[in-house]
Amino acid sequence: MSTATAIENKSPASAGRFEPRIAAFVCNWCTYTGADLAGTSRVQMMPNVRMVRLPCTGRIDTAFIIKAFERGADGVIVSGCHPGDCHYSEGNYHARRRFAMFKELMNFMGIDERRVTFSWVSASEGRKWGDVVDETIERVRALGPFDDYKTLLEETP
Amino acid sequence: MSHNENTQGLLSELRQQTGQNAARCYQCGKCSAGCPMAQEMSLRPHDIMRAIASGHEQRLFEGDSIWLCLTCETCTARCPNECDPARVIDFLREKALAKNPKKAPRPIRAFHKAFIRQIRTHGRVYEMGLIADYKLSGGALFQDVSAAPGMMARGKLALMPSTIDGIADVRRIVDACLAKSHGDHGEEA
Amino acid sequence: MSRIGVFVCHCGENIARTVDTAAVAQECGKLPGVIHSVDYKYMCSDPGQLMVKQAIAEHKLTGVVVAACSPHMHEKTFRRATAGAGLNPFLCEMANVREHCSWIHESRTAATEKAIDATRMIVEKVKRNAPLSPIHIPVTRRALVIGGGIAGIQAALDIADGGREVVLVEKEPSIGGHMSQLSETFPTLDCSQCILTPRMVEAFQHPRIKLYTYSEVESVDGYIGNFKVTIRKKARSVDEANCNGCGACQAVCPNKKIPSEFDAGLGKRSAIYVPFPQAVPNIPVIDRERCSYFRAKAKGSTKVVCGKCAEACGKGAVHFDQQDTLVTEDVGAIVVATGYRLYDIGKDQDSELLKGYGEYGYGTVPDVIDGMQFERLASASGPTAGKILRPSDGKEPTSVVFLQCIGSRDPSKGIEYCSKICCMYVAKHTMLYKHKVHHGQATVFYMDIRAAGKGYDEFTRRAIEEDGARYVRGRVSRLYRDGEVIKILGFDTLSGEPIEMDADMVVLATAMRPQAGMAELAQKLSVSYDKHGFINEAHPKLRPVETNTAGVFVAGACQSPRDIPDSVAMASATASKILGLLSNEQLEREPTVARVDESTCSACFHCERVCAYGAVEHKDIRDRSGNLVRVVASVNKGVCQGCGTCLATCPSKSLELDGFTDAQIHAAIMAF
Amino acid sequence: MKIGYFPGCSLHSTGREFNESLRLFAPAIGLELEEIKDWNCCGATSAHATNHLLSIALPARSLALAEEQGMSEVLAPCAACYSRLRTASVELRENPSLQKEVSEVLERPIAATAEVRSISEVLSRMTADIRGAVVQPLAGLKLACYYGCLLVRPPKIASFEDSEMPTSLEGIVSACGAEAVHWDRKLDCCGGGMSLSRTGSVIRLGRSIVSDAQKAGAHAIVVACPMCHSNLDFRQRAMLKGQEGEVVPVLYITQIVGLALGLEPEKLGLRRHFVKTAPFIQRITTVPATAQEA
Ligand SMILES: Cc1cc2nc3c(=O)[nH]c(=O)nc-3n(C[C@H](O)[C@H](O)[C@H](O)COP(=O)(O)OP(=O)(O)OC[C@H]3O[C@@H](n4cnc5c(N)ncnc54)[C@H](O)[C@@H]3O)c2cc1C
Ligand SMILES: Cc1cc2nc3c(=O)[nH]c(=O)nc-3n(C[C@H](O)[C@H](O)[C@H](O)COP(=O)(O)OP(=O)(O)OC[C@H]3O[C@@H](n4cnc5c(N)ncnc54)[C@H](O)[C@@H]3O)c2cc1C
Ligand code: SF4
Ligand code: SF4
Ligand code: SF4
Ligand code: SF4
Ligand code: SF4
Ligand code: SF4
Ligand code: SF4
Ligand code: SF4
Repeated sequence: MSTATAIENKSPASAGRFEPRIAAFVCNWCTYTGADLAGTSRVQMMPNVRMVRLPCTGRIDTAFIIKAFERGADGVIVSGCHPGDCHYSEGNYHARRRFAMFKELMNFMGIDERRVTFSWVSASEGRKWGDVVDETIERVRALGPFDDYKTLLEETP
Repeated sequence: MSHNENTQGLLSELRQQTGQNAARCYQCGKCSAGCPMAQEMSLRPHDIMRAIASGHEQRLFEGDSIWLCLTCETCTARCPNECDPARVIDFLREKALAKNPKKAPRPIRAFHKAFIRQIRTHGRVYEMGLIADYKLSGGALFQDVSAAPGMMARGKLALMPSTIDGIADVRRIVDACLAKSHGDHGEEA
Repeated sequence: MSRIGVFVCHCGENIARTVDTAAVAQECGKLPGVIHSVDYKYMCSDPGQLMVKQAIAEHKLTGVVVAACSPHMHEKTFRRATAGAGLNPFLCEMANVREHCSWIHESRTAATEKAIDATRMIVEKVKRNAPLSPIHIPVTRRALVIGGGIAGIQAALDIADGGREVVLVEKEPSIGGHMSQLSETFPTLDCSQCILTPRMVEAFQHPRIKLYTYSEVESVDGYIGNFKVTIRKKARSVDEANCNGCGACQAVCPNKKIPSEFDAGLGKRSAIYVPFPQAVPNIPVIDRERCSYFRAKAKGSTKVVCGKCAEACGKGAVHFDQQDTLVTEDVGAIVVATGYRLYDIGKDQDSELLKGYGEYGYGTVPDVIDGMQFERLASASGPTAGKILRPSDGKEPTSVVFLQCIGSRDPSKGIEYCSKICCMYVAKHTMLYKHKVHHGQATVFYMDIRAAGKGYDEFTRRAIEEDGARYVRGRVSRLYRDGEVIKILGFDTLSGEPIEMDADMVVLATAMRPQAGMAELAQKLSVSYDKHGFINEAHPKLRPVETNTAGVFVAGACQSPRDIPDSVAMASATASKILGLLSNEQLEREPTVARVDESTCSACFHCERVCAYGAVEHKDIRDRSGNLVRVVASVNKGVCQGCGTCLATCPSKSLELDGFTDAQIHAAIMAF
Repeated sequence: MKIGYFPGCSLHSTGREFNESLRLFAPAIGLELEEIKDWNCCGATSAHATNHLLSIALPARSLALAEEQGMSEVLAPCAACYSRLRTASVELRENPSLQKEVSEVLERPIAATAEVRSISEVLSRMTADIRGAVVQPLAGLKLACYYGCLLVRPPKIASFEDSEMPTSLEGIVSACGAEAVHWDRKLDCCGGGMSLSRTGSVIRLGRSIVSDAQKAGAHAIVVACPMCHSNLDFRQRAMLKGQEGEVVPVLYITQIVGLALGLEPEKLGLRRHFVKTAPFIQRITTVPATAQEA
């Protein structure tokens, strides 16, 4: 399956409103566990998110985010432990610095930085996870589909 | 006094204008312990910080406490918690003048007024003129009058005020600043 | 070619109610590489696990994906089942279709679609999983304790009593720490020496405790289970093996006017000295800075000056030419128990921020002393034999003023924290004073009385209610010497009255600060410390005695201000953690660790800088004849915690994290 | 050393001997004073007790002039002027939006580049020059150096020396050969700003200061502020009413230096004081010259 057809297939459901596809990169210890808690507490949220579990936000290479966009994501969530609470003591701190630089890169590439949500969700914040998910989806929905990559692919023979 | 007063009004106004956070004060009393005027004030520096933090705005402007501060900065220098009561009191005085100038103690108000009028007139202050002006508007007319001859005898009081070249400059500055704070200590008196 | 098995769970109704599990199994069955895909009511039940095992055997599976609950719930279960069927357990992973899907969505179509996506992503990842095996690290079953205060002594004794050897390193000539200086201790007023001395002796005599006094940790290499520690034994100038502690040397030493550290400067000692009579070991040391012999030598004199101690020593134990020696010890775990020092209001401070208190005379007024000096005055073994006498003229003070929170809770000095113990010891001091000087008046200037602990508040109340201590709520603005007395300018914020009073003596309850040199020690151990220099615990609630470096633990006041009961409790907790650790001959760890591709590593060492655990090492690459070709990064598997921060930082993509490789994650993203 | 000079209003009237004595000895120690042309009043307590913006804008005008006239340092001998000028300069540097606002009010640019210095700072930097120029060492004289408030407080503004244990005046005094006594009230406020409006308080505050100087055996109190001077000098009679002890003359630090440099008391303005200075002058001249050499 070529990338282009993949994008075609993943395009917004035709039924009415645009349903964005969101990739979430989360750390194992805080946000993933927080999302588990959302489940056990039956916190309802919109189903547009697909999750990738990583040991720590420190592991999140910005290439992952670009890859997700390339693969047809309309938005991305990156979430880990609160500052100072990192399971690995400093990983999220390095991650934060990296993402600050990444935002500049996004602006440079012309990707609207509102497509990426950086948040902190601890293992006890199930409710907050639901909010982050819903807010991101609504925001990205308002921004419309992300098709810069598609155009890019169409332009390059 | 009601304890339902909104504590945010004055507190946040103070913070905006001076960067001072009265809620930071932990009421240790070190400021009042060193304040040379504490024994004459009904609200000591730490009381003033407290009154702001708890929103007792009225109490602050009732007595003459804020007018008794000498701005000696002892409180500020020694506060363990990086508060600046001297600056807070300045802020309150400015606010009091803007709100209701009549509330300020007459002699003190008269003195400040006379002083600023001197600046506005000459660009500098001449004691003779200042004393005369102050005594005329302040009330305590005869107190200290005995000093003038002594001062003059020692050549300490210039009789003739001279005025600086840039007086127009200074007048404009004084007027502009007073207009910004709506104080009453300008021309009208 | 991969042969993946997919197992979709209903969880009774929990998943199946919202997710069409049959559809998930069917869709996933179509994925390339998936050769077996089924759904079942309870995957974690015995029959469920059996299904997995049988499928592995029957279909020769190379990977297992269980689409069920959270991996935090049952990953271990299914990995065990996988291993049971002879497949490497790390080739099994879970897709979370319960917590992250069926429980949080209502729409069946959307939930089913999401479950398929989630499973597909894990399938793609598992195709690229490699067999891994847990990491086993051998353990040296001994421990090092740094600091011989009450915390260090307690930890050492507990570990040694638990059957493991302990190396105890103390920088001073004797163990005992601050507790040995105290008179009586709150909240029970029992004699400090009486409870401490037996413990010191016990530590000294314990067959499994190896004591290095007058020694410091020079360097630390290695990692949990395998530390190699170099210890500098400073030259005592006295042969420990020969000396019998008779004290003859001290008696003849002509330099007897040296302020005694133990007596907080209030007593005197000689140049060759034992810090205090109950010292352990009872072996003197020569203070080379103060000894005439060494001073003459330092000045370049060739003449032998003094040497009286050596002459007096019947055992020939004084060795002027002794040198520092370095010894190494192998240990599996380390305890930091270096304790505290007190803030000193003197003008010389180690940071600009700490300067201040000119309003209290910077400690230039002789009758303004600190809490530790009061302890020495009140101590039966102290310079005044337990009489409260003021330093300037030896008179008994009839009015003593105590100032609390000096340096503490003082953000303008950069110390925001409360030192936690001073409220208690000030109350103790007022009692001791009252018990010794019946007609004396104790006055305490305080901001709050912090006395949380069993019997603590009762204790401070007793000082006020029974022993007549006058408590005034307010800080003092200024104090100065006025002839015979000290003038105090304070304010009673409760009555609203300014207070001007005279005192014969003033006691400052100064802040507890970490020991000097904590940053250097912490760096040697690669543990983190807060901005004040207190060692950081790994987690304030769940891992209070561990540090962020595996195998390094913390106890006592070096972690934050604490009193003796807390220090001892912490030390015992540390000891039990260490005994647990040392009960194994080997440690087993998840194999999620980083790995360097040496062929592409450009030796920039960005990875080293970001690694919070110091897991990245420099490795020399040599050719066949042993010449150094280049240096590359290398990850120590024993130390690496698998956070992956180094990977994301490596500019040449030379690092991989087992279990979360770039290839695995990219595959998951591409299946998105 | 050449330095910009802001004499301030008082130094032309009540504090004229402060100005005169400084100008008189300055050349002898190589201090060149360049007065800011057309400076204006700093606004003193009155401006800043009532209008913060005015309290910055008034000194800012003089500082802007100093900048225009190419001065990098400005000496403001009056402690009150020093405080106002330095506060303005610190606040303007720290707060760009204030700088903009003030610059608009002034209608001239202000960068606040000129460093404002106090007399104690400038002279204590020159103690070697003073010591070299002394011809009449003040041996045997005991002086109580009085700082009051604004020379050392608040620490953020008067950052030159320790606000609780300043030593600059003592250093200058001992360069002149005199002895600085140890006393307790050198940092207490004399009530300066309320001299006219609340005399009673000022007398109370001054009394404790003068009494403490008496108790310490000081032959004179040394000040560096015209407000402190007029309070402690002019009102001393009222302060000591019903008290025991001799009056204590109050001298400017510049007068002390002038005396040590052998200048005439008359020219240094010692006659202008309310508390008689004659007995004090007597002490200097009676110290035998040979004793001074030792
Ligand atoms: C005035 C005062 C009164 C007190 N009264 C009481 C009381 O009544 N009751 C009570 O419960 N608590 C009291 N305390 C608190 C008590 O002193 C501490 O809780 C206790 O001493 C902490 O023990 P520790 O072992 O953690 O630290 P410490 O006693 O400080 O011991 C640390 C040891 O480590 C050594 N060390 C430091 N750095 C190194 C290094 N780099 N290498 C090797 N060795 C090193 C030190 O030399 C010292 O021997 C009082 C404290 C003070 C200041
Ligand atoms: C309102 C409130 C807020 C708090 N907030 C914080 C906070 O923010 N941070 C913090 O650090 N601490 C907080 N605490 C304190 C915290 O709750 C306690 O420190 C902690 O729960 C103590 O744990 P425990 O295991 O000792 O006791 P408990 O939590 O009381 O557990 C004791 C257990 O033993 C069981 N049990 C009792 N008797 C028997 C018996 N005879 N046989 C068998 N089982 C028995 C009980 O059922 C219970 O499960 C708070 C406390 C309160 C009241
Ligand atoms: S000294 Fe500071 S903290 Fe203490 S009462 Fe005064 S303003 Fe508040
Ligand atoms: S500045 Fe005012 S409030 Fe502060 S100590 Fe001085 S007189 Fe008191
Ligand atoms: S494996 Fe998980 S989802 Fe399946 S039955 Fe067990 S608990 Fe439920
Ligand atoms: S005299 Fe010798 S044996 Fe006795 S204490 Fe001194 S060194 Fe030890
Ligand atoms: S050599 Fe002399 S001074 Fe030195 S320790 Fe021995 S006796 Fe004391
Ligand atoms: S324990 Fe008491 S005296 Fe010590 S810092 Fe805390 S509040 Fe202050
Ligand atoms: S960051 Fe990468 S290239 Fe640099 S030293 Fe580490 S492994 Fe090698
Ligand atoms: S994965 Fe984390 S702990 Fe391991 S070497 Fe890399 S940065 Fe250090």
